[in-house]
Amino acid sequence: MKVLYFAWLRQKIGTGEEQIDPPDTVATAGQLIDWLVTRGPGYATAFKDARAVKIAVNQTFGDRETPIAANDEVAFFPPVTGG
Amino acid sequence: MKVLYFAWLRQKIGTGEEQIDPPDTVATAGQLIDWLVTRGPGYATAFKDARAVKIAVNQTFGDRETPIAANDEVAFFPPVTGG
Amino acid sequence: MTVRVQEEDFDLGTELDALTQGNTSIGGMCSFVGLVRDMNEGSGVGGMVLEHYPGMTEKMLEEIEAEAHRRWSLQASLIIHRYGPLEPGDRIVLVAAASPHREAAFEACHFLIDWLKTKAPFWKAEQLDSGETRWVEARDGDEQAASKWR
Amino acid sequence: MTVRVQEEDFDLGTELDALTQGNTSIGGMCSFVGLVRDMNEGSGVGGMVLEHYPGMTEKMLEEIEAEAHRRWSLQASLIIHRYGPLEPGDRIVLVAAASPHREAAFEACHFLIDWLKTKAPFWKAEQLDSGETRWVEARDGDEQAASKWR
Repeated sequence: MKVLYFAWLRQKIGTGEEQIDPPDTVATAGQLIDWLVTRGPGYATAFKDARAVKIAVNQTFGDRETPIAANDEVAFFPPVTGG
Repeated sequence: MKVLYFAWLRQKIGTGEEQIDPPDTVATAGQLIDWLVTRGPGYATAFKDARAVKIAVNQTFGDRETPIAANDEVAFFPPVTGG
Repeated sequence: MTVRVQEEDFDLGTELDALTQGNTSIGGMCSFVGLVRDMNEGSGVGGMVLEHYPGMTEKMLEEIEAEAHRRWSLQASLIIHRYGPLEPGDRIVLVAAASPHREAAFEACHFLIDWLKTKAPFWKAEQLDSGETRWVEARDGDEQAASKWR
Repeated sequence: MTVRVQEEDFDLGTELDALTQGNTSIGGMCSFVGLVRDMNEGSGVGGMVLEHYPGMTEKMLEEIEAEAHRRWSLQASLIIHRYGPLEPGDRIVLVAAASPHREAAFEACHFLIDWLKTKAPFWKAEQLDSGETRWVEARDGDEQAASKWR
């Protein structure tokens, strides 16, 4: 599974992109977050205010309930501020 | 008094600008119209649908009640269609 | 604040770039360009002549622009309106407003063209494909659009 | 319909002229340019870096543009958004919409920037005059502006 982090999530986690292989119990984006925060303090800080984190699965906006699978591209980022 | 006509008023009257000297009883723009229509069929046609005619006195929008004096510039024209 | 009434065409990029140039308080600029269409009210239009009231035109455009600056916090604004003979595809008018914030820029720009449409002394005579010349009639929709801003 | 995401600047005149060129059904074109301001939230801003999500950005901008064409009768539209390092006064974004009628052009253009502001994956990191780098926070006003179009 390809996971992407942008803006301050990227900075707090220390990488913008990683290839991960979560356990089979991780079936939704929310479950992925819950698993990621166990991986280290950077993740814990990045996802501390979970309401501030937006989720995209395969480049489409989703939420904590959105199902994810092994070949998906999952991205986490703050609310957007372009324009 | 300088009187200006634009668009189809100009065409119906046959001139865009004239210097006139109406009688002293003509004290408002509406009275000027009433006097002008006695001057010939072009004027009568131009002012037939009086509601369609806009009035400006010294380049400021007015109406039939707007007072006019000898040195004023009075203009008559259809509703504007620029832009 | 700039108002120009001219027969010749204008260059959109030059005008809009000049409007924001060197002013780093500007966060957004909204502009509107009106162009001659080849169709109006169901008739083919081969061209038009725009008549105006020299003197009063400039005065009204300046008043409209000043009113926009009273209503919104604008860093810059521009109105250019052409007159004389025009063909389909030709630019007729450019209005633009620049502000620290985008809502003010949008509203002021929209206001400029809505008020211009009902208050600036211009008249369009269309040359129809039928050979006829037709004075464009004022649209109720333009009055309604302008009255939004009362 | 055109969407471009690029690091380099764009020429406003070239882009807007190309949008209406040769299409004499267009009666009005509305455009909006967003620029980097030297102040934000009370702090002096010396520059910024715009980060984005390559792939999703283009996809979202194309969806936003397609939605505008579903809602309004448009002859042409354009979205250009830059990324990378930018300085005060630099152009960030251009959106434009052209239609036979001016109301559609205005509304569609306004819609494009309002939706882009809440749906396109861009993030601004401001370099403050204090030396600090600050991630710009999303504004409630932008959410409200976007929700007008729901």
